[in-house]
Amino acid sequence: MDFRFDEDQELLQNTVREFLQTEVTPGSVRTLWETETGRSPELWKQLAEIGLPGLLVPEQHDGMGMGEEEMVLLIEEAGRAALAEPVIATAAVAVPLLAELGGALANEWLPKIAAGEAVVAVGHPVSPFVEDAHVADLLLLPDGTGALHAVTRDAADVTAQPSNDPSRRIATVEFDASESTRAAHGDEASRLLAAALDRGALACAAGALGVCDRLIGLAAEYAGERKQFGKPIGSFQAVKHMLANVKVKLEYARPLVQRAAHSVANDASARDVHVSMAKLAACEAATSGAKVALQAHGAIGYTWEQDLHLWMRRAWSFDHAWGRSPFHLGRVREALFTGALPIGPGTTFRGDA
Amino acid sequence: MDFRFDEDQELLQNTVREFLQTEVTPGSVRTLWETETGRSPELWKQLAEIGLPGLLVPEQHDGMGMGEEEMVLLIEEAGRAALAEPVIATAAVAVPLLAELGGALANEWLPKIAAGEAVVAVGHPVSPFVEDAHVADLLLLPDGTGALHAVTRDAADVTAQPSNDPSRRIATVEFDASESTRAAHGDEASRLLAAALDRGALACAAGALGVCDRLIGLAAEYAGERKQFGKPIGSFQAVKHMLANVKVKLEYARPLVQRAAHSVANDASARDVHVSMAKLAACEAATSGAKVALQAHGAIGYTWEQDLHLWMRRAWSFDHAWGRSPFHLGRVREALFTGALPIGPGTTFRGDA
Amino acid sequence: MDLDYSKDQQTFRADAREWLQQNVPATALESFDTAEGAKQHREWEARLNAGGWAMVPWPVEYGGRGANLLEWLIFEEEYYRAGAPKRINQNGIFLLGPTIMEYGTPEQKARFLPKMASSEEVWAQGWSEPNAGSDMANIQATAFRDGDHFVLNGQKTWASRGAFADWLFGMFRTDPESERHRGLTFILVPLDLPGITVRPIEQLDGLAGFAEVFFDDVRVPVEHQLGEQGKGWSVAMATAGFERGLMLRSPARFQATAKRLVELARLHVDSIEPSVRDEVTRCWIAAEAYTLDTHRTVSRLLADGKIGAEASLNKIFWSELDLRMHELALEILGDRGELRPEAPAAGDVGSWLDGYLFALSGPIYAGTNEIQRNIIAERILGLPR
Amino acid sequence: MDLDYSKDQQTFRADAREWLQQNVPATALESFDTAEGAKQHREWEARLNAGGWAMVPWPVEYGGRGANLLEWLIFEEEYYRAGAPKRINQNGIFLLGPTIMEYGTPEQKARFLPKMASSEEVWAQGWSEPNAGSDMANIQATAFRDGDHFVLNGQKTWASRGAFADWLFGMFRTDPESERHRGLTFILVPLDLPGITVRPIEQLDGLAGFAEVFFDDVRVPVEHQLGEQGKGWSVAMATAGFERGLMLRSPARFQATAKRLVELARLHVDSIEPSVRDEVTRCWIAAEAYTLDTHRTVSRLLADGKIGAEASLNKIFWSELDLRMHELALEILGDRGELRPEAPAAGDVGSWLDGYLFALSGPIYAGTNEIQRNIIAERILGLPR
Repeated sequence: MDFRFDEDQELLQNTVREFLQTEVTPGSVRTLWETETGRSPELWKQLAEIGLPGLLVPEQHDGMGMGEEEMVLLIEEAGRAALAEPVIATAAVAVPLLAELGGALANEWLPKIAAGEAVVAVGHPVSPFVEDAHVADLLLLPDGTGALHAVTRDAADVTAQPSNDPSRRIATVEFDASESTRAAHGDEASRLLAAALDRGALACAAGALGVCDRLIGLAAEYAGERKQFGKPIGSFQAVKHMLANVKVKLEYARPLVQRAAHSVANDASARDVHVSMAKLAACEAATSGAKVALQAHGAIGYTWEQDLHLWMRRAWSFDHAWGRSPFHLGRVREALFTGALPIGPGTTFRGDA
Repeated sequence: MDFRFDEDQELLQNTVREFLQTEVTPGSVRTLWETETGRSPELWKQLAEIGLPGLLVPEQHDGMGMGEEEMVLLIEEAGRAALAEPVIATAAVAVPLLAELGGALANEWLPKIAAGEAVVAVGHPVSPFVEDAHVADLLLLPDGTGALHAVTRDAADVTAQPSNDPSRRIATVEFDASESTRAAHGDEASRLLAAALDRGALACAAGALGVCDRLIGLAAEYAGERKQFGKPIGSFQAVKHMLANVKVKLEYARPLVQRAAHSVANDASARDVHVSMAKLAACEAATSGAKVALQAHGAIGYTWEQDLHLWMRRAWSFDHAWGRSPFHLGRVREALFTGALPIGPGTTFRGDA
Repeated sequence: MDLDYSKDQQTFRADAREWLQQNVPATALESFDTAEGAKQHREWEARLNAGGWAMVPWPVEYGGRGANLLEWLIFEEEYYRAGAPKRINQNGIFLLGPTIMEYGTPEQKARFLPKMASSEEVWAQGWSEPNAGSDMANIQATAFRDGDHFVLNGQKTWASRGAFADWLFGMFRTDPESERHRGLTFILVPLDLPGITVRPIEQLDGLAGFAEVFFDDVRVPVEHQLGEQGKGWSVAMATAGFERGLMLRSPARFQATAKRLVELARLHVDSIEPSVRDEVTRCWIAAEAYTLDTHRTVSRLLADGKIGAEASLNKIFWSELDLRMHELALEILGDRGELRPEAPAAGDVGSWLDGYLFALSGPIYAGTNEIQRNIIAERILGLPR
Repeated sequence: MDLDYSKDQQTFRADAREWLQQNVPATALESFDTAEGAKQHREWEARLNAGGWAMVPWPVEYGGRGANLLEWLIFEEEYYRAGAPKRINQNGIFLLGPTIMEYGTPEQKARFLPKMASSEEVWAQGWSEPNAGSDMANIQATAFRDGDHFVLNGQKTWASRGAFADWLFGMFRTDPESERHRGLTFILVPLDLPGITVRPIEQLDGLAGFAEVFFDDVRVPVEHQLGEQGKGWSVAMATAGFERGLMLRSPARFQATAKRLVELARLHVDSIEPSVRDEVTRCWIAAEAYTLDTHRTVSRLLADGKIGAEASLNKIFWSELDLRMHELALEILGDRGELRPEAPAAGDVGSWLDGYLFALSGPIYAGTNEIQRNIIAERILGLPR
């Protein structure tokens, strides 16, 4: 029993953090906002060089062969940097899905993803929208019968749905499902879609941690400098306490995300419940962080030119993606109230007596 | 259109406030806590002399012949003083019920109540308990069929149910319903019981206002004196803001209670909704006032010898009596979601265009 | 307590309703924080003024209707009920106008009020500076007297309507030795003078609701000083006073939002969580409480009462309610709650998202809610400073 | 990350479970804040000690089991799972015991630890004074040195277990010239000495959970000084440190409450509001988060990490969770939520009401949550004081 990330994992996280600090700035994020796709193939390629898109790609397909524990650490960094690239869609969700599908799809797409040469987007019944569909080379989409299809973008009808976050590009997608597009059906498709949902939600939770941490940091920095009534506003208890409350939320969301990553990586029986707990807590921390950071900034935070809203919008986006709070709360509630889940002291970890 | 209490009403309120300030002290409340009944026939008689039990008793039955607008002002004072006497049961609920029943019951009991010589308690299906049944000379009780009965206490089986508030004495009551005990049935009984509920809930809301105001006052007084780190704790923003938040709740509950009193007095069509809005808001103000006042006091507030809990317990009691919050919220919600209630600008008062 | 409207009040309401029914534009105007929207709103104001409904609470002599506060509430109810446009000149109508009536010279009244009534001249307010936000007395912009002119230097920020307004009002430090709220003078400034630079500030919703205004040796005739020199703080306090604040945030605004929220919740009642229904109910109750409280206050004011620190209770209550209602609406809209109105799948999302972004500023502007809580604690509850 | 228990850990758990199954009293003891309950709890502690389970994390040489923090968590899980009694001597076992191990002389260890282990001597803590609550450094009780004795004067308050304890520990000012946290000495005081008056404080639940202790020329031998003279603050900080605080509020406590809450909610699922079900779910999630976070911390400590201001996060989290769970339980109990357990109609209300009253003290004691928020803001987030 050791509930810590190991040194290699933390080293990897630091490497990615340093890269993103240099390469992804508020200015560069804003520049991408103004582009049609909101995405940078060059940046995607750079991310591939440090191993991000291919993190979960098995080594035989030229990837890093790592797991969800590493993934959450890196996506937390992506959140901290307000990175807009399709890391969640492609690296966190599509890659393991393709790997599980195996065969020609895996052989063709996994090496391309690892090389930063392809983007793959994944649809799921939990949402009417598909994130990053507009730049995806391949789309993995459910049909109305629960089967899973693989279609290239030119074979799909992608309608952009502008959202509140210029970094979040979502679309509705229509396509002609056929035998030839079908990649899985029946129980296999259900299993794959369930896993995709848990991976997407887990990644959003991890991203929300990074966003929340950054929001607290921005607010604390501003409040330490900005003066009113002759004192830094951060010396007022009202400001201190609102930020402290968010910090509490953040630090108690963190171990939930960590455990959920472990459960997804090990396909634990309560994986779905663990993921939902993590996403609820992390998104609650991030969205309350957005509100509090804005209040600590005052009017200046309400402007487009202040960078604060880059992270506020990311917080709201993670809250929306891969199942909103009522969905995840509902999953945990059902598990609790049907008695499906053992609860009480000594039930938190597997192998308890 | 004049949304104010008039001068006579405010004069009456001040008179009762002054009387209670002298006659009902924390010490006298605690003395009554130690008695078997928790009630003082002498005090009840004194209250009768200033007109409280007989406030709603029609003049031909030796009462004051006033209405609910005056009643809420006086019960607010009772709350402020943490008065434990059966004012709500007898003066606010039983009196108008007896007056509506009329006949022998009214002729016999109303003058006695006005003279401070009788206590009457009222049961209602909204609660399994009857407040002040243990000291009631007469009990007005529903049976399982919705009819209303009048029984004397010796004809009833009264089982005390000790509660969290030594000032609140409740009991379960069993009795033999018969033709001879029946005071009303059918539509008349339903109408009377509905009115009793609204009057009881309105009175609790009014009492909660007084309790909340007193809790804020006690906390502000303590916080202004008690020093920590060399400063009065009331100079810390955390303490200021928690008390300010309760004050906001209190001051926006107040007009709801005022309007509900007007609606009950005038038997307005939305009477039930108005009463529920008032009780929800006032009890929410009082219970949050209890929590905040305790927090502002710190450990000292947690002791039996500090008077604070006299009002904390009253806040919880008013929340419990005559329909708990889910019941009242449900009534408003139903009215809103069935569309039974006109809503929007210009619908607040009768006679809007 | 009398909660019925008089015959006259009912007639007043009926008149307002009829006029609005016949005149309110069928399609919504664009936001007045865009160039096109500002133009449309000026046209609407001209029409309102022509109909005699622009300045309802103003005295008849200044182009108003001489309505009392209660009639004003009735008019507002009808205005929101009719879904009429927002008031582009609210800074002028509700804040500066009444102040000019109180402090202005006869010439100033004649010069400014009629064009304000018609919105031929739209006003920006210049309360804040970069270091004078919640701490409003920390003003650093200066005005030194040079013959029959003031020469203005410095910067104002968060000037609402600044981007498309014609005039700005604000305080300038005329006594360079003075500190805090002493030595300030209230000055009215045409925004087209040489030396003025207006820089629109883009908000979270992408619109220029505010502007920064820079003053570089701007010469303003002394007759544009309002009130006495060095006594600007008193004038400003009157301007910011409760009665006028009330007019900016009349209950009808929140009742209208609450109604839209309830209707939205009813429409989606099968897909929303029961707790959301409960919260919607609580919001509607709060909007009613706000309405009732306003009537209580207006009754007191009509009977010659005074308003003090209670305005701080008001500010906290409406700003939190407004934010909560918009949060709930987005919650009800579910997956579509993050869509811009122009998204093909937006459906009935309407203006809820932009409304939410706007509502987020409620707890911040006009004195942050933290400042308001201090005021309540110190001035109402008597806690030590 | 390794979330499986080792073979040894599993064996440890099985042993604890077996012993507890065989020894935990079948009926609940009375509250240890009553005379009769204190007697029952002392008996239980003696039994625990005889079984070797009283001092699980203590070194074997002092009568403990030499368990590490993780094993301690396992033991606590089993202890709460078995519904075993609360620990009357928690001040001794978790706070003072480890401090004596660190600062005590060999004689002190031999004198105090075995009787603490068996609860033959029960300890009260004397942290607070009337003017030293959250501001713990403002201590005014004095101890002046007179030969081989200290002479104590002054008052301690909120001494938990004070009413039925044998000994008290606390800080006294030995240097009359000193201020704040300097010049304090940590002293162990037998409560039966002449000059000591113990006045039980009745709490909201009517029980004497605390006491005021008055010192009037009380003579204590100098060998009862713990640590150096004038260095009491360091000793106290070690005592109040996180690792020990953790032991007082192990996750199992909140998991046990969360489980009872979920079971109560399941039982009444048809009568409760859906929003209550949601809130119960959130509480259970929070109890899990607390458990996981504790394991994260323990993993770090076992790997030789250090704990700092994070303890303030912990304090806020558990105290708010505990209060929320009890509020929800009363909400679920509905009309019966206000009944005392002895009421004939009480049914399954159990100890929820008294638990609620106790939980209300959570945000207050051991440093109010307001103080904790200051610490988080200043020491973790770096905001200015």
